[in-house]
Amino acid sequence: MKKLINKPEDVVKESLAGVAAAHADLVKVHFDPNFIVRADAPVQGKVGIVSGGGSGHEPMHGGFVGKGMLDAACPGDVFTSPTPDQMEAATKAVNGGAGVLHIVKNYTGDVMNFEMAAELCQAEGIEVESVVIDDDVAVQDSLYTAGRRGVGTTVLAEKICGAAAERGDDLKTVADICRKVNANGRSMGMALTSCTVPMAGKPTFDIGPDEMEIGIGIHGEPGRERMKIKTAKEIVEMMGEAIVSDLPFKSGDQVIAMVNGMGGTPLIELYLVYNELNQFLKGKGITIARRLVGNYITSLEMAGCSITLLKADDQLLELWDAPVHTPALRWGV
Amino acid sequence: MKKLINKPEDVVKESLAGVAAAHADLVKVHFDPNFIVRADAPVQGKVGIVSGGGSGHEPMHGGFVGKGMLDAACPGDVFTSPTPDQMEAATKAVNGGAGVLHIVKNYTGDVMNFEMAAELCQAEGIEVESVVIDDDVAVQDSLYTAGRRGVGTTVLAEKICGAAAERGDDLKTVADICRKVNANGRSMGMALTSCTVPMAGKPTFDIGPDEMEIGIGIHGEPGRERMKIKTAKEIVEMMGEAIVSDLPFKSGDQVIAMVNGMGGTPLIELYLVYNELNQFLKGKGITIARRLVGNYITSLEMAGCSITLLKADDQLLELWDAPVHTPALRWGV
Amino acid sequence: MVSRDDVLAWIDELQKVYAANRQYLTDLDSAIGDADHGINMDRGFTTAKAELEKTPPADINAALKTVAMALIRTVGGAAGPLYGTFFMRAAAACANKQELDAADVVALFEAGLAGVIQRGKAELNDKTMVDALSPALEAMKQALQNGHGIKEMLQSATEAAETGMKNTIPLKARKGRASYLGDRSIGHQDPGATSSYLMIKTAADLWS
Amino acid sequence: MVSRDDVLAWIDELQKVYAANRQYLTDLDSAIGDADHGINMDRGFTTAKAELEKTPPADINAALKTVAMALIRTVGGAAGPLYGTFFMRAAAACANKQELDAADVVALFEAGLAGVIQRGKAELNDKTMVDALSPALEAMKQALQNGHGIKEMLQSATEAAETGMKNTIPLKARKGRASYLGDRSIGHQDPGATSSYLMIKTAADLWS
Ligand SMILES: Nc1ncnc2c1ncn2[C@@H]1O[C@H](COP(=O)(O)OP(=O)(O)O)[C@@H](O)[C@H]1O
Ligand SMILES: Nc1ncnc2c1ncn2[C@@H]1O[C@H](COP(=O)(O)OP(=O)(O)O)[C@@H](O)[C@H]1O
Ligand SMILES: [Mg+2]
Ligand SMILES: [Mg+2]
Ligand SMILES: [Mg+2]
Ligand SMILES: [Mg+2]
Repeated sequence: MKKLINKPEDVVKESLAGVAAAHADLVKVHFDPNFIVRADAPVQGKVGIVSGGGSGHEPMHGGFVGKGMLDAACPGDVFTSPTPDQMEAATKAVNGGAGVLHIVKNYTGDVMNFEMAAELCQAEGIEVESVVIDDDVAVQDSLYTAGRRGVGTTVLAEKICGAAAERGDDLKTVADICRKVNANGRSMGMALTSCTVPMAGKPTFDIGPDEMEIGIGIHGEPGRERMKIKTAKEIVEMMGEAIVSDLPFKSGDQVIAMVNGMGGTPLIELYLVYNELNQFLKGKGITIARRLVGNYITSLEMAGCSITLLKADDQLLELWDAPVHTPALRWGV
Repeated sequence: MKKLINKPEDVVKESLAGVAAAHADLVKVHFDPNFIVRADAPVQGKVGIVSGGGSGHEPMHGGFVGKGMLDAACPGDVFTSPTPDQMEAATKAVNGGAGVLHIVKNYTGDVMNFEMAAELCQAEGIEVESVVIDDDVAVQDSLYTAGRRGVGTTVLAEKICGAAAERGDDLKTVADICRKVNANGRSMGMALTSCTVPMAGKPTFDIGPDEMEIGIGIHGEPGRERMKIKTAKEIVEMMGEAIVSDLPFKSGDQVIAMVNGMGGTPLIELYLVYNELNQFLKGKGITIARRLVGNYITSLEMAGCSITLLKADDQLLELWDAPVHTPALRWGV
Repeated sequence: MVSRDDVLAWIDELQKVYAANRQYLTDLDSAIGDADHGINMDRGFTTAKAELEKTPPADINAALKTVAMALIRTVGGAAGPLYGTFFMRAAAACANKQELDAADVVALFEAGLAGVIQRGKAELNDKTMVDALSPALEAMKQALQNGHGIKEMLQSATEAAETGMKNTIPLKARKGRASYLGDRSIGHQDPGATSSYLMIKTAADLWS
Repeated sequence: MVSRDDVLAWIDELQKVYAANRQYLTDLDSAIGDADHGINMDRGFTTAKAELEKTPPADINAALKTVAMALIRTVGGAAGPLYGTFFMRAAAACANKQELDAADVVALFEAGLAGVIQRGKAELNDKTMVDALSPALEAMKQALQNGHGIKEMLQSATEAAETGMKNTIPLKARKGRASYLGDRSIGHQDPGATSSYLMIKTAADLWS
């Protein structure tokens, strides 16, 4: 394992210390329990937004804490759900009296830990709503299973809900907007290489020098299919078809598109993928109204990318365009 | 070779097409010869700033084109200097009558090609000044050699000179500020893995599973020393000492610091490195006044990082804080 | 009868059992999950034990509550809330009891399992810890009805849990991380069912 | 005498020579540079030849200028500006000449080399193309003084270039990419010196 770290067990703590030192103007980092809050939290009268999940997906979520996006993020160990005490403390820290929204990615651990935290907070009189994001079309959805994983749409939901909260929407409205984003967002990912969890010390999965994994999760969970590597064009068509046909997105739709790097893929390739996606969607009569190209929800140093499309109406676009000022996303400020 | 590409020979062109599609509000991309200009170029009466170099270092330079930074960037093939016709066309496209500054990284090829372009432009009556950035302390400096390589300080110089030009400084002043940045900036890099140039198809160098290369260049050129991998703390101390002792930076100095990823290293590690750097500099009495943590000047998918320190006075900090609006760097707008 | 000290001995022993089975449970989880179940259980019970030593609990209820909070705070993932809820509900079932008779022990497990099911919404044969806990509870109830003592009761529960654990092997997972694997989850023993089996077996070894 | 057609034949042949030596020059560059010199030269002369075919040049000056512009536009790196400048200056030295005699050929190479030195600021023994070009020019001048014809003159130039090229092997690079290697550049033949030797040898094979 080759990493720029000291001891594997200290990675999360020391990285958080780096975030604290680098972004003292934007965020405060609390240790034991670990969470990151806006420097000006709690904002009185504003709905608070808390998210969180395992570490190793940076900049998500800590990089999205700040004005116009998250009020707090709870980082767990690498690829491990945070615990209810973190979420409870974070929720209390950001509660400005208007209630708190928990944005949760659909993994059994995340869902149950957030659920316990919500119960603890509600027991103390804080109004909490939870929205679970489950946008990964690579996973078969079913009432009888854990359902789809929460991936790229989470980033878009955090931005959009953050804007809604910032302009003063109430808890129910912000939660409804979050559900709307989840209902209209779809993602799929692929990997060229594995990642290595620091504590594990070896790659999560083996993959041949000419293979790729399509439909992979953000923790290196196996995907839909292992196959021989293809061209960027073919990969985009494969993932694009799966995404577009699922909602389905239709000719005439406007979308917010994200071409997201898994951590180890350089920007020159992500822009090349964006070019293919743009062509592909044009061919379907779908217009990219806004976009993100870069590393936003990663799997440590995994090489690969994911594509997220969110069908967007004027309401969502207006919220998307609203000012945001976080370590990883900034505009209008 | 595993990459998200179509044909190796089309990587630069197709990636540029992606940039054009993604950032039409900020930049225009010209093909044959290839260059990227601000959407509103030429800005009348403003000094134009042109940079460029081989591709594979994204977001540098194309990601830094926009208000408050570069007027144009000329991307060569991967790790290959662009040619004078690109620079000439870019220089003409951004000349608003106040002359054009060429910011050149010190590689023989880049220097000579920019020199020829400057001669061509001057022959047509455009005032051109050139500043060569040579900040890599890993390379022994000498009058009798090609001198030090230009690396991380280039990013800071482009930001700061862009701000100077934007506020209306004249060509000589902007060029002098660029020289001042170069004189006060020092960098050093290290790699855990090699990168693979698409046209070459195989890694640029071999490196053992427990080795790292200290003092590496941004094209995978060998560095000062190949050694067994160390902790982040030891690596930062090694690179930090080399940088600090070179200028030298002294107790009481304020710096702009950049912890830069080489492309394949995840953000969680870069923040951990930033934490170590912050501790290290504190121990020397040096204060980090501003910072960047992320991928800014990369070597394709190489894993590793570089550290850049720029001794900053009020003038440089004011220019640093000025608004910038480019695909990769944005604040104040 | 099960005293406060018996409960403490159980937690003490569970810490040793999960430390000893850390690698085994993690290997099971690496086949169909994310290779951390043993690490998680070890961490959780090491903390639980340390907390109990730091602040000795007044009674069984306090002991189980301390365990619950330790698991909730330090285990994370799926197992943290599930076992945390198990012990939280178990604690509530023992409120104001200085000692537990056989019926109280059944009540403890019944409340715990109800919590797990409410939290995780798993049904029998979803390939989870419920597949070990649920048959164990049935066996306890049967034994209680048959007038067996705590020892025998827990022994038949252990046998039922072991059978339930082994029965997870051919199942296709429908809950938790393993469910993403679909058919590829078939042929592997569920790590959570295994840790649940160990929990019951350890009680059977100690209590009488 | 060297005619316009002789010059065109030279470029034509150079294209073949660099195509044939593409891998060889690239391998030399991979030892102490970035493994592209053969690719660069091949690309440059393929373009030069194509441009000359597309727009046949009026005279020697025009032919060399076309080559210069093709190299400048398509070679990039260090070799592009250096060889580009070589041909640009060579073209200027041939202005208004329909044919070149021995002295004109010397003047062509002298102007070209001066351009390379002005552009690259390399001195003898810096381990660059100058180490092949400079002794070749000296040999030409000597041969001219001795009253030799173009053929013999270029033959001694070729020998001198070859010796100069081989002499780069023990040198430590002080210019270009190879200089970053310091002592590790010792023991390898310079790729640019090699392409320069090929350039002169090809002229010697064709011109008389
Ligand atoms: N919804 C659920 N209900 C009951 N048990 C579950 C559920 N989801 C997962 N489990 C149990 O949790 C175990 C995995 O625990 P662990 O590895 O610690 O958590 P994670 O999967 O978050 O890494 C599984 O083997 C299974 O027995
Ligand atoms: N300053 C210089 N003066 C003369 N020749 C040089 C100089 N720098 C480099 N060269 C020549 O250029 C050759 C390398 O050319 P090439 O590989 O095409 O360019 P690059 O090094 O930019 O990849 C070297 O072998 C050397 O002969
Ligand atoms: Mg886990
Ligand atoms: Mg697990
Ligand atoms: Mg080269
Ligand atoms: Mg080159």
